[in-house]
Amino acid sequence: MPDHTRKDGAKTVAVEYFAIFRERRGCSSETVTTHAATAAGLYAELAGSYAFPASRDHIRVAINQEFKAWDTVLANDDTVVFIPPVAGG
Amino acid sequence: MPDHTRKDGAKTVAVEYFAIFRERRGCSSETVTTHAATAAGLYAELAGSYAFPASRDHIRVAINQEFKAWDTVLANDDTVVFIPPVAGG
Amino acid sequence: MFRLSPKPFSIKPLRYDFLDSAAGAFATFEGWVRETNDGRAVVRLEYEAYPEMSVREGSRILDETRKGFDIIRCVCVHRTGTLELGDIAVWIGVCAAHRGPAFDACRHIIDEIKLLVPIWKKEYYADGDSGWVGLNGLSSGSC
Amino acid sequence: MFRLSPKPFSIKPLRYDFLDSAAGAFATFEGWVRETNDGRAVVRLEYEAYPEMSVREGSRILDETRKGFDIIRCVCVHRTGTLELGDIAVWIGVCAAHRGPAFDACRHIIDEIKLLVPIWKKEYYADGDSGWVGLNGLSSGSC
Repeated sequence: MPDHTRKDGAKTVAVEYFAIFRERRGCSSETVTTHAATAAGLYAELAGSYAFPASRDHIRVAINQEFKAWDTVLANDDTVVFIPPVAGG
Repeated sequence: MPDHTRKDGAKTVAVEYFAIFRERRGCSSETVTTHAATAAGLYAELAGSYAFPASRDHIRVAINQEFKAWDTVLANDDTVVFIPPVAGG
Repeated sequence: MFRLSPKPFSIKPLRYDFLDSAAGAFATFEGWVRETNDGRAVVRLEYEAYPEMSVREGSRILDETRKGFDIIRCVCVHRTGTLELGDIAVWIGVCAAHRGPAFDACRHIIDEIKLLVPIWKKEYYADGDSGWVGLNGLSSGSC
Repeated sequence: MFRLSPKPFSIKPLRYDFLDSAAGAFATFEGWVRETNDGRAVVRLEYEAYPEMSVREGSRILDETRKGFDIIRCVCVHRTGTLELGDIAVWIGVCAAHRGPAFDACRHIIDEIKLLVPIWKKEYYADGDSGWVGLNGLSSGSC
């Protein structure tokens, strides 16, 4: 696979929004170019721009459809989804 | 209620037969006049006449549609049913 | 409600008994006729009940379950007569506000029925033999 | 098999997946839309799923349940979209040779789904208010 990492260290990731995040962001998905190293960094970046919950306490993150730790390092072309408390069933 | 206990101490009870008892007795119910004092005595009496299991170990008795102890004293007009191991469900 | 059914029964109408806007959880259990029991090939079976006492004991079990568990409703239907492979022998449904009591009550009911309701099962085997279930030790000691 | 259903679904066809002559026990669980949650009157709700990941997580839960319990088959269907009072939100079916594993597996599946499958529920209340379930602490700290 070609390396899309940009010369300036920024990465491009897809962010998909569901439920409360979709409502607060006002869209379902976007492509984000970020300097954040980790999922936590990306969250902080976006939470600064939009009305996301300030605390990540009850929120999980999925990268490429798998639950991951918040300190997971982002790779170019990752798909990132913030997972608020699930309530299926 | 009139007392149907006979002068000679014999009682008349209805015995209903199900499953293996029905098969071995060759009928579904009969009226039995017995001198047996208890359900256990009645069982012993009938087991002597028909091919009932010799041991009562896994058999229960119901009198008037309720599980009872084998040493329950029979009353006139009782309905007695021997209950082999149940296998519903 | 506990009832015996001498014929195959539909499940769909049974569901209407459970419609209740406070019910959030619905647990069911069905017993089906299996092809083998204790390693022997079964071709069909017969359930025989002591009808009055089965309904009495079954209803008592359901009443006590309703009192002992935080549920809204529970129903059980048990077949009698001849059943083929795959037929439904027993159906139990329980609805409750929450799933824990629904599961617990459903399991309690089938456990109690297997212990206390006077229903007997005769299995007919592929080899032509047949026998009443639970009587292994008995037949030898008798006739 | 785990699947999402954007429309109400029939249960009867789901049963055909379980026909197996070795199956003697069939346990099901259904989650229904209740009229109240945490004491508030609910008039309808919406389930929103992260579809690909829901199917992936749901399928993983079913696979692991099949490996961890002595069962034959298990299936789950979860609704998405708008649901009214009494509608089926989730259906789970498990068949096994014996009832113990059927009950245990069924309960395990619903517990795991509630924990791990990315599906969210927005409740619409009789007073006109609405909110995402499980986010009580969150909304205040944000905007």
